[in-house]
Amino acid sequence: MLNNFPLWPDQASTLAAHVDALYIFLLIVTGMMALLVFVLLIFFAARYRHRPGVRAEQIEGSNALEIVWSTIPFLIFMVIFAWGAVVYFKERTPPADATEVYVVAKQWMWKVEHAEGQREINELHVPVGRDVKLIMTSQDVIHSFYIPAFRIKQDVLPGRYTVEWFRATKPAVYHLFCAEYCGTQHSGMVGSIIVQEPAQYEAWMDGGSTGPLSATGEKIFAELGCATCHRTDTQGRGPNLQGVFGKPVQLEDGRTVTADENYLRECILDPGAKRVKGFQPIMPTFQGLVTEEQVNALVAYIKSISLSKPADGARTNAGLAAPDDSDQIDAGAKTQAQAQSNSEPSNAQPKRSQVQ
Amino acid sequence: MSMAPNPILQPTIPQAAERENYLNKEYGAWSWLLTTDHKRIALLYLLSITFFFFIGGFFALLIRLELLTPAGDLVQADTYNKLFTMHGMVMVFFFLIPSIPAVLGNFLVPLMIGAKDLAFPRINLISWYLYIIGGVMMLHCMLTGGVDTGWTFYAPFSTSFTNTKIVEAGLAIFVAGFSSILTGLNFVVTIHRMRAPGMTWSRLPLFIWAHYATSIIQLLGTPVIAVTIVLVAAERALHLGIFDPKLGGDPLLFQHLFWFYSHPAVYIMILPSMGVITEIIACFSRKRIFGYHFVAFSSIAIAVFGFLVWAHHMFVAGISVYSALVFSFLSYAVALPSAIKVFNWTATLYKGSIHYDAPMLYAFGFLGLFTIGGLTGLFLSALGIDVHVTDTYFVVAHFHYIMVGGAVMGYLGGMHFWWPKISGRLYPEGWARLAALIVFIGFNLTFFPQFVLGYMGMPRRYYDYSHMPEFQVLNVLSTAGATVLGVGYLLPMIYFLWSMRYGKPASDNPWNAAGLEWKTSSPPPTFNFDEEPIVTWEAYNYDELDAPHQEEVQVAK
Amino acid sequence: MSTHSTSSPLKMYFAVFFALLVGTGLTVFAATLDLGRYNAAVALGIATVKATLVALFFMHVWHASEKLTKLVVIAALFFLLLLLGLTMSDYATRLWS
Amino acid sequence: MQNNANSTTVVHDRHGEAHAAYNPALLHHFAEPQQQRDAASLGMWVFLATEVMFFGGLFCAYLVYRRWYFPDFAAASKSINMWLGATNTAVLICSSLTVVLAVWAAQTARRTLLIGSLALTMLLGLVFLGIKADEYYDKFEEHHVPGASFSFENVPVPGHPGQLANPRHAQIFFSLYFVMTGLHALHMIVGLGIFTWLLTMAWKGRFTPEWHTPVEIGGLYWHFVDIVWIYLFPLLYLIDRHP
Ligand code: HEA
Ligand code: HEA
Ligand code: HEC
Ligand code: CUA
Ligand SMILES: [Cu+2]
Repeated sequence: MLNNFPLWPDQASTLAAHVDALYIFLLIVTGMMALLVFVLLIFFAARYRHRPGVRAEQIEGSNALEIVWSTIPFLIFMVIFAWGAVVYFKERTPPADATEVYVVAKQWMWKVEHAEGQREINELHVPVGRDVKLIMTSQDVIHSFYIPAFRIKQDVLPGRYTVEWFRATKPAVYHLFCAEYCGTQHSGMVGSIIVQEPAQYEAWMDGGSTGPLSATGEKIFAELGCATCHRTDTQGRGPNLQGVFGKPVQLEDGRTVTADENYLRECILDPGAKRVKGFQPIMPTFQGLVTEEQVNALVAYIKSISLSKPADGARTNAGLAAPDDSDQIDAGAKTQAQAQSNSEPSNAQPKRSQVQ
Repeated sequence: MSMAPNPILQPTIPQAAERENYLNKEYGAWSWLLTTDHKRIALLYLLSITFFFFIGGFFALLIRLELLTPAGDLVQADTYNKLFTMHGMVMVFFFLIPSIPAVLGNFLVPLMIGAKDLAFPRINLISWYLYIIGGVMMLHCMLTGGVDTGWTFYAPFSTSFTNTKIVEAGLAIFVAGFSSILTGLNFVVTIHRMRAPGMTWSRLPLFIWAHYATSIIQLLGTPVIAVTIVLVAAERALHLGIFDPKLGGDPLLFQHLFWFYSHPAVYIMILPSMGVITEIIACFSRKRIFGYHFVAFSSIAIAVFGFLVWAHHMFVAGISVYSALVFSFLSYAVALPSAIKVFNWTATLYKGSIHYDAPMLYAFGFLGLFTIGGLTGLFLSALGIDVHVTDTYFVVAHFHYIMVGGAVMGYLGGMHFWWPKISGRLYPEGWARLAALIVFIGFNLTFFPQFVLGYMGMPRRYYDYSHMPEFQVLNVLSTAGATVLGVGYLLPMIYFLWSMRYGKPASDNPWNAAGLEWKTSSPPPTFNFDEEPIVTWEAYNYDELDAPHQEEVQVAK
Repeated sequence: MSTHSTSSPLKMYFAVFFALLVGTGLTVFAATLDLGRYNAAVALGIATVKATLVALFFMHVWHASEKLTKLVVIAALFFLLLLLGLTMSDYATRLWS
Repeated sequence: MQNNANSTTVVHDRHGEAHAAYNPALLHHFAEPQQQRDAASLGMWVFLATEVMFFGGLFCAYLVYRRWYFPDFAAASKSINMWLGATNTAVLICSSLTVVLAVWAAQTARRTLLIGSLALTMLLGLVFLGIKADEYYDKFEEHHVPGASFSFENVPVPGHPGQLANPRHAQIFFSLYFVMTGLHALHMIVGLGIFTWLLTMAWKGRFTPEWHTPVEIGGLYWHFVDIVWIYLFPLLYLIDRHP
């Protein structure tokens, strides 16, 4: 409804409507408060302007008034806070079955890699009506992946993954900005989000792929000799990686962590930081030996062999959007639960014999 | 350099017949450069911060000119990046943080509490020198290339990537930071130890309460940024890896440490201004301030709660969802005392006898613009909205509304209010009202469009928006406004200078205002009062002042 | 300040001095024991006792003539804990670590 | 909030006799000596509060990385000489004792004791710095100084025989070690400067039971630096020492 209003940004994702609703609420509430203050100011200023012979009437103050004008704003604040938090949870909770796209930021460009293997630079093609989850990292400094029309933004950090998600609602081309200052060409680090109808999108998908990302990962896995230790039986010197992803892993120091993308990444780049219980610390670090893209491919591969249909896992994932739609995630509690389980594929088979 | 004080001030010194005061007691450059008189040090600060304000403003004008057209045509990308960085650093660390405390605070704190000077006059002078050393380093840094990181100098860009003068700028801020710490220390000790007999805590002007709260922040926040700068410098020099993920560090730790100082620092900038506004509103509505104790304690509350909310600058930076919740919640806690202040100021006008002199016009400006700025702060601390508007012009508009519309307005209001006391001359009232109006209009024209730009998605720190020409109209408005604003700021400078020679001599209490500072001569003598004042009345006793028999109330003249 | 304490506090000074030395020995000793995760707690606990002794008796906070000194000390510690606590609240709750 | 607004009068009641003593150092803007003393002491306390926050930033960084890289921190910590640290702790504690003795001597007009304690304090301070310098030298020899020549290869993690510490993380430990102990040492050096001045003043017999504020606030500073070390010692030297 707001799209024809010239001073309003496009509203092109499921989240945008939620953000706009809160924004309008805030405009109204703060507008009314501001109006109240301004009207009183102007009224008093006019009504009690200095007149010769009329003296000001001294008033000490009023505890009752103080209580009123602290409590009422406080209550309003709490409404704003709670609403803001609910919207934030939506923004921060990617649906479990979202299509995954890997993003690598570097000064000053965006490198995008789809699970199916398509690569793009400063562009991102997505189908309308499907949940898309971006798994992002940076090669150098902090950047921020910002799509105003979707009302989403997330800083992209070197050394770890951050995640954001959206579901586009309208086919069109939208702005992509880098929103965190990152050096000389910060303002040139812009691009386009191309939202297409599913059919068009599939057509685009079919061209120019180098094979699924996980397949690339598999190749790298073999080339770097990971497979010498990580075998698909229990004979390897390292843990069997099948079914690792999304499962709790017991560490040498007694902690248990969930194997999410950041964990896999850390295992590859800094195997010393979290040691799997029951294994010798022999895994060499691959820091400096692999590029960010290769890490992404490896992660995608390890994830793919953790899903029930390993061969074509990525494809399956990228299938048509699941019927249960994200709009239903509403209550904070439910969203939290979702947050914990989001990285757990619903149909993975827990088959890890090594974890004692 | 333009900050050599003497030549400019000499014109104010009237004929030999006039009473001895702090301005005409001694002449010569050394009597200024080695002075320990808090009033003279305040003037040294006045000249130096004005100098930096115009430097910062000059950068702002260049920024606005570049943004007039979508293409990056006026300056190079690197130059633009340096412009907004130096603009931010100069305005924050060399203008706004020292502005009211080091000028008006320095001048007025001892006067208002009935002391002869600050507790540590020599430390006061040292802090001016530290400021100058920091300022000279900053200037040197600017002239030899500048810094291009943004005033927030986020790691790892600042520590491992840029080749600009981070260490030098950092040291400049480090040194200026110690100046700020020492000023705060002086105020706290002075307010505790040097009050005149009878000047109880609940008789203190609210200006003093505001400065006390400000000092707390200066004392407890500034050291953290100092040590952060040390770490950044060390990391740059030795490649330590404390903030660089390539070496195992965490860039978010930098942000935590930076904002632990820099959020409270925004209250260093606004609290003194609130103090000024309180005095002005009381005087020009001829009333005791409504809810004195609430206004006083809300200053302290802002200072304390201000330390609890820093990570609201990091909602999309990668902090945990749970701590984002906590910090969002706490941000609303710190907004509450500001709300209390706004309501109490408004209520003070009720049944007042309101005068529209220039200081009051600035106070009205402050009220309106601070309220808008503060209310948009509520947007930013709402998690769901911040994700969209963070790092856009919405934020730029928010903080200019508070810092320029609020803090600078308050500072100008205060300068007008106390100018007769400081200089012994009256400024031209008509011009002053005109300037206030121009500033107000220019300001809104500059920054209101930026809210809209921000919500439409224009990111900040962009020098080239040729990919999104739809943003141009609003940018043109903003640039036009900045020009008007610049004129508005030049005017007071001109007529203040003019008034030093040609202004009408001021009486001791031209506004018939309450407060000890008005009970000594204008300008005050070196030790402030001819005899130690003994306070027997409450603050803001306008009732007695306006009573027909007001001579009896005047003491210690 | 201390001008008004007339009786010799020397005994107290030496007692605190020995307590501090003993504390140092104790920390070193405790470090050689395997207390698991409690090693850090014990070390910090002893350090805090030592620091408190120094502040209370050597720096005369205990006998300070005014509450103000105590207020300053408490305020400093409070804000230090804020810095550490709120920062750690982020690190401790990041899902990925 | 405490109400000592009328500090002058309050002070008169409490210390009426203070007026009697002639005080060469009373500055013009104070009403009388007690006010000046109280101002100086409050000033020092407030300054120490800022120092707490100054070191606080470092402790914060330390805490974060110790949690993340505990094994590496433990290994790195084990590589520094615990006994030098322990000795230095004892040295500082002794110097704290000499400082309180100095203050007491000033209060009770014992000039020789005052001079002796001040000198001893400085001596202990120098011993501390000497040991520190020796430690730094060792680190330099072992290539444990962060930077280009840093090396921490093949150092096992305590308690986990097969596991080697990650040099990058150990380097963070050493960075913090050097920054924290370095800033601490800098404070010691400033302290020595202050004490040199106190010593000359004491030598000239300037301190009296009525006026010895510099000794008191100099002492406060010294004790504070001591307290910082009391924390640095276990945090840096004793992370995981058990066999
Ligand atoms: C003087 C400076 C100053 C002041 C006082 C404030 C005050 C506030 N600020 Fe602002 N802020 C800045 C300067 C300041 N800020 C700067 C410089 C930045 C950007 C830094 C950078 O990134 O470069 C920033 C950024 C900033 C952000 C981060 C934005 C981002 O980058 O994503 C946030 C988020 O929460 C925020 C919030 C607030 C809040 C809640 C207040 C509150 O204190 C405001 C309280 C006041 C009111 C609320 C108004 C009066 C109240 C009423 C009239 C009551 C009635 C209202 C109702 C009942 C609704 N500010
Ligand atoms: C106290 C703080 C303060 C003040 C007073 C101002 C004042 C102004 N600021 Fe600034 N601003 C900041 C603090 C401040 N700013 C900060 C912290 C940032 C963030 C930086 C960053 O991102 O790192 C920022 C960023 C910032 C930007 C965003 C840049 C970007 O993100 O790309 C813009 C853009 O419009 C801007 C504009 C202005 C304008 C028009 C003024 C006007 O109010 C200025 C008016 C003054 C004048 C116009 C001076 C008048 C003088 C003359 C006319 C004479 C000049 C000539 C000679 C030198 C001879 N500021
Ligand atoms: C020399 C043997 C060796 C090689 C080569 C090796 N690893 Fe490992 N890896 C291990 C061992 C042993 C562990 C378990 C102990 C640990 O966590 O360090 C492990 C753990 C892991 C884990 C965590 C598994 C879990 O169960 O949580 C991942 C993921 C992993 N490796 C990925 C890789 C990848 C990808 C490569 C190749 C780029 C690789 N490894 C190469 C030995 C090896
Ligand atoms: Cu990348 Cu800004
Ligand atoms: Cu803030």
